[in-house]
Amino acid sequence: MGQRVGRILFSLLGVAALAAAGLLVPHFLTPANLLNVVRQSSIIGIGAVGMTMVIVILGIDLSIAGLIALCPMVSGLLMLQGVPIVISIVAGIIAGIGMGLFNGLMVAKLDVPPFITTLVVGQVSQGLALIMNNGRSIGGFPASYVHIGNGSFLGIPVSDLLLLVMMGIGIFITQFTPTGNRIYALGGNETVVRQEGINVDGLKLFVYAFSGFCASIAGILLSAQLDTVHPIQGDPYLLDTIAACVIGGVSLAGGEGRVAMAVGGALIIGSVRNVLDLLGVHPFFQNVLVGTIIILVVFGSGLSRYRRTVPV
Amino acid sequence: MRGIIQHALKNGSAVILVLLVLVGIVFVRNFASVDNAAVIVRQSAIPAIAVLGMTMVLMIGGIDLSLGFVVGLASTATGFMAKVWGLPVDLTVAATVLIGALVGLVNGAIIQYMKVPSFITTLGTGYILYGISQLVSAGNVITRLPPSLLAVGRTDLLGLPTSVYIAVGIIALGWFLIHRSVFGRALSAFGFNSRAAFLSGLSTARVNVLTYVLCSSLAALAGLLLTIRVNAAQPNMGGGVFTFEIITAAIVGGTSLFGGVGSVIGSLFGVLIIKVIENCINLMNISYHLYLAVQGGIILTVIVMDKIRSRAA
Amino acid sequence: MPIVHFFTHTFLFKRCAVRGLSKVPAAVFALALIAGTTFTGVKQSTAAESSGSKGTIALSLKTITNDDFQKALADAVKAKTESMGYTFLLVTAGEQTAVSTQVNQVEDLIAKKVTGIVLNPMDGNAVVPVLGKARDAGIPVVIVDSPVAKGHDDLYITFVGTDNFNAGMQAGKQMVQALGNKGKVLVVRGANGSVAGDNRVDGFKKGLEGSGVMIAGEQPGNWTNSVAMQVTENMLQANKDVQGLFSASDVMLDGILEALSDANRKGIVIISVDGSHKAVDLLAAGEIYGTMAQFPQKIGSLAVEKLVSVIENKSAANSIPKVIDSGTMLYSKDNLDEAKKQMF
Amino acid sequence: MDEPLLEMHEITKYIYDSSGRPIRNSDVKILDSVSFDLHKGEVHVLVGENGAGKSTLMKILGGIIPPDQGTITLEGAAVSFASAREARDRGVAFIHQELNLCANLDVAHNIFLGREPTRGGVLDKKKLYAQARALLSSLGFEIDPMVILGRLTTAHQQIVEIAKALSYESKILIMDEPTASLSKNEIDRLFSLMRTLQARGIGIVYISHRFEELRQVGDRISVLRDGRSIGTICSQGFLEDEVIQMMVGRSIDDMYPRSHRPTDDVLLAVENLRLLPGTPPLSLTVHRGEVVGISGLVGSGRTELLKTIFGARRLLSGRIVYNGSKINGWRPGRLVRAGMAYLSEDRKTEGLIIAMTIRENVTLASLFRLFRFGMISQRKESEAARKRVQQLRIVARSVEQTVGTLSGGNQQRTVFAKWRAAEPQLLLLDEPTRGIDVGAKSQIYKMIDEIAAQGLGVLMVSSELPELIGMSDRIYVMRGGTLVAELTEREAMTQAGILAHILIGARN
Repeated sequence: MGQRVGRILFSLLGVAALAAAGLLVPHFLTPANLLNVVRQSSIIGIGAVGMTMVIVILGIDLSIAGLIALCPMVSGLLMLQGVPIVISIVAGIIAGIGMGLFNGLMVAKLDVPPFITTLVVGQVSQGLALIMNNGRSIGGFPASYVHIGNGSFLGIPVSDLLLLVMMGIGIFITQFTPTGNRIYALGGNETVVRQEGINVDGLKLFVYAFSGFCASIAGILLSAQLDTVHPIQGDPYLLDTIAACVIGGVSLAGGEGRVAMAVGGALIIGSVRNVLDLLGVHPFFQNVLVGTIIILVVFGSGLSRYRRTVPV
Repeated sequence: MRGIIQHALKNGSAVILVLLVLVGIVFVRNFASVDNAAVIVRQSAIPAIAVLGMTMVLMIGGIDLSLGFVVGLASTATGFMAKVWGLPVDLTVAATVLIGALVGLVNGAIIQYMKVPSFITTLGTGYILYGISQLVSAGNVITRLPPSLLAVGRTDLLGLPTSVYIAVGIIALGWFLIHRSVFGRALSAFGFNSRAAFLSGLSTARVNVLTYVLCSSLAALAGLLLTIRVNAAQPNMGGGVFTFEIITAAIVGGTSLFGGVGSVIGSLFGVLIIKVIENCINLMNISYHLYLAVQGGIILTVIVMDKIRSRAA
Repeated sequence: MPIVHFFTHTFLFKRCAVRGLSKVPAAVFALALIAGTTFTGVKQSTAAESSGSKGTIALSLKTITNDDFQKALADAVKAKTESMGYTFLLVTAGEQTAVSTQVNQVEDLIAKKVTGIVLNPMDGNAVVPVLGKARDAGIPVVIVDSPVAKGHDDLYITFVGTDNFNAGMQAGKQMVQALGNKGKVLVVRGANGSVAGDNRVDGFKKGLEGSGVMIAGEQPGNWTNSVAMQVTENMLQANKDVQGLFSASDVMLDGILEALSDANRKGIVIISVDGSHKAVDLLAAGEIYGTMAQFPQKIGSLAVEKLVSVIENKSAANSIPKVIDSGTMLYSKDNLDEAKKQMF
Repeated sequence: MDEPLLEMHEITKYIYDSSGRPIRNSDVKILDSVSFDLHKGEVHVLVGENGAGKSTLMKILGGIIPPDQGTITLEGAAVSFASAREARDRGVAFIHQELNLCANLDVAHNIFLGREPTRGGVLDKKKLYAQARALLSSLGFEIDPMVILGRLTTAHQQIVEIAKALSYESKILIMDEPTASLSKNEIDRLFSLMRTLQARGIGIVYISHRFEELRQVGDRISVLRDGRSIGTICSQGFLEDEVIQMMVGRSIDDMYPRSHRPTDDVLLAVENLRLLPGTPPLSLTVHRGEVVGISGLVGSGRTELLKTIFGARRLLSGRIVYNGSKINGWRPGRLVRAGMAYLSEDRKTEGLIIAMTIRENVTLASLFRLFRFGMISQRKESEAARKRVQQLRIVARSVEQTVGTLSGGNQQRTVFAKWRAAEPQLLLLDEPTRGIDVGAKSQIYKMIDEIAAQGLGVLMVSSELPELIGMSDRIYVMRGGTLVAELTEREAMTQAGILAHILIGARN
């Protein structure tokens, strides 16, 4: 149960850090800004939900950069054709799930390493996003669509709610369903899972498809926030999403890590960048700092990983 | 030499490369010309140097996402030393490679002693290096580099620039290092089972750190030659795109992401495959928007083909 | 005890990784964050100390990396801002592609309650919502360099910049002239998805319309010399007989020229866009035929002028036209002295 | 006894050619019409050298591979299992030698992996943990079902695996060397558990190499050799030699050769070494030409002690003198060059690189000696490897065969070959004969004796008291992370005497 304690302390210290930042940085702890932070982190956060599961089964999904551009491009174009919003959104999501499934197939059936599969699939999706509108961005979507990104419900931005929902789904799947248990088992010891007669390929397909689903939601949300689909809007999100998972303690060695923590990681990255912007720190210097934090955080969590049953 | 040829034949990427070239010769106008061949070779030389380092890192079961940013840093550094400070050529070259070695030392040290997985370490140092080279250069591009420096990589021998010969030399050295040396054996030993290797008396620290030092040094050298090639030093040279291109090349060449297995010749073919694809796309003037999709599609088919082939075998 | 086992199992990360997470990361994060904020905080306080400042004017750009134009623009805005007694603040999204990063940064600027914003949108559509937020927050905005999507005039004071399409078209016309209305040309585009780049190339094509000059090859150079060089090399292989080449920006000229000299192609008519000192040097050296000039100094100072006038008197907005074209002109060997004066 | 629970009749398995087709005409068969039966509540022990066909027979029973000929009758009904899963559903559970659980999941989630109790698709955790706890306590173990498996001791992990198997209402339990990694008292608990299972009428097939166990558990012993059943005897008062006869077809008289004579000059001296901050310091010496044994329970710090000496584990306090020089803080790399060798108890993950060839493994620890200038000459390397392969009589197609494809005995021989090639002066052996057959064991005993006779020192950890007593000149007893006794006199070295120290920790 040391883990649970660890998690609580993690969150507490996270809060403490934010408080510290609040004291040091004017305008940081204003409600408006904090909502901003969450909204800006929501894309990374949603991506991290899916990414967590992928990393837990010892995979990685580099295709989300492409998907964050491709899926909303599909939805957006349909929407501008006058297709009903819901249908266009669904189409975008299907595109994401489809690409995810393809990743899964390559990994499960042809056992191509996820790293390379998803890298290339991402590149292809990126390319498709460019082709669809000749590399131009599209915008001027129906108000109700833009509302998803910028409107708020009961005073809480819709984006934040969406993030919560996706996080909820992720937590439910990983922690409250048999599938979740099997996902972690898969990350822990694949042979055992196979012996149990569990459909391993099915699991992998599901996980990658779900990651594609998350990417599509993230992309659509982003485009709703910007009232735009830019064909290369996904680029900045890939590394930040992985970093979010890592900062949230998702182990690249598989079988370890929680969705909620990964979302926490996303919020951390979001607030760091926000703080640095508020301080007017040069973006190049931001890179330096973010890089340092990533390494230090993992170093820190690594330290705690060497506990082991003591010889009697 | 016989060894090299055997390796080549064992390697699936050789087959694929030949197929691609045949396709090019048959279907792509202007592909089959000595000129164009020379162009492809020129374009492949520099990535070929970088992929050597990546191959070694992948062999010990690591990965180096900072490689492309080392290229950028090296480019900036070269420009500064050669143009702004006007250092002599030999000093510039030495210093640039040294900077690379330094970066590798940091990567290796963090991975070895702080136990941060290579993926994260190099992800982080990548961010950092990019930041640094931007700050140093203040985003400036340095062009019109001194001829004495340019001579290092561009002096023409039998129709090919010296950079190509440098690459060939380094590849040959690399081949012996990886396939015929104790160090190379240690690389795959650690890649397969680092504990057993360590308990057999191989020095984890030395191999680990040295590997990253070599990788970054080669990346720096690549950055130097790339700078010389375009005669412009700029921080955003290389970058993430370059990194992933190199990783793709290595994997297409049959190097395993799970460590232990690696082939210099294979990686070399990997680079050639990618460059041939890019070359064909340009020659056929495929719509610039299709570029990414087509390139990705072909690489995907290459990987699948290779998988199926190895399944059959 | 843990430390012992730290050493027991230093060999293999994997083996050790299958363990719970602890508070350490958050602690480290807290430290790093506080460290970061405190010592950058110093920077800030000093900025504020430049007393007598009437407020802060922020400039948001995509990047100043390898982009003399953006740098010149930034310098101009800075100079003008400070000369008018305001504090200057530069935020750059850093990456060529970080569309949303820029939007986030502008949001942060609003949260920070800056006095006014000069914005160079990376995407004409993407900035629309955030412009709305700025208006709601009562922060006046002037758009520079690349325009906002049509139909949102009410969101900003004015747009000051080069008409990229026009610049491209002029380039096209010049090309036709230079080639005597016949021949093949290559086009090295910007990065895929870059509005300004696309407009220039579209304009260039427009300029060629109805002439005997046709485009033989067209590939993206990603605003980077190394990429530009490679695509040029390859296109030259496919087209042995090109007489002209259009580059979407000066920033790719070095790579292009290297490719040409490697293929030892002489006498190819090269026209570019920007009018940077680099291009002018090349012009003087006779390496290129010409470049369509932009005037960042003019754009920068005009922008700040208009912005400040509105900051100090809201009603001024009405008297300002929605589009201020800073114009363009061809720098060629015929007007080198002119160019040397104007170039950035 | 009543009618048998299980009957395997005339089971035959052919050897297969490269293309996977069975070679029927060959007179060599993996299993040659072997019959085997098991009664309710019986423990039927299966012994035989590696490659005798034990595991193949059990794999067939466990549904992992199909037989080519023969029938399996379960409670009178003929059955044929398509998969391990089917076999288990029909009540045949296989407890493999290496653990088949997920170290990152907690106990309950491991036990019910694949058939987690749910309510409306949602994981019913209360039920999950309740069932797990009930199951474990029914076996007489109070293991917290919420604890992450990786944090349990090997023994407890094994219990969990048995519990998991039983949760399938198994009628038959196949145990492949379950005691390999267990310590004495853990073994006793396991045996008592087995008796409870017997009482429930569960039949157990028990594979083991340890004779002293066969008397405690086991009603009948069946011996396999070269794929044929040699015979079945009652385990009540069987004669070890008789069984060994049946297994190897020859009697191994003088299992433990003692040609070596200890000298007086000290090769290794450990002084006031602390393994953990809490534990009392320990001291020991090893002389040239001497075999020193270390006895103790798993987890008593035996392995940690060897690893500390070998520099693979940090030294808290104390000093280690080897060959006259202080070696505190030396890493394995340096020690190997100085002639120290460490043979790990865990050959698959620490001893060998199973993905590499015999050649590469054999030369791994001596590359620095073979190739002074860092360049490998393949000819020279192959020669060196072949020499050792012959010397240790490793059975393999060629030195280019991947180690992973070798039998356990040959893998262990390969590890020895690696260290022989390194020409060591001091060998640290951790469970040198774990999980290998009698033939291989006796050969390894000969080798250890030879090594000592050549004037090298050997420090040997073993859970098998007979071999420890048989081989050692002196025996240290370890308990709670320190040495609690040193036995120098042959007559003091009795199983009873040593056990007394291990369990009670009485000091001389």
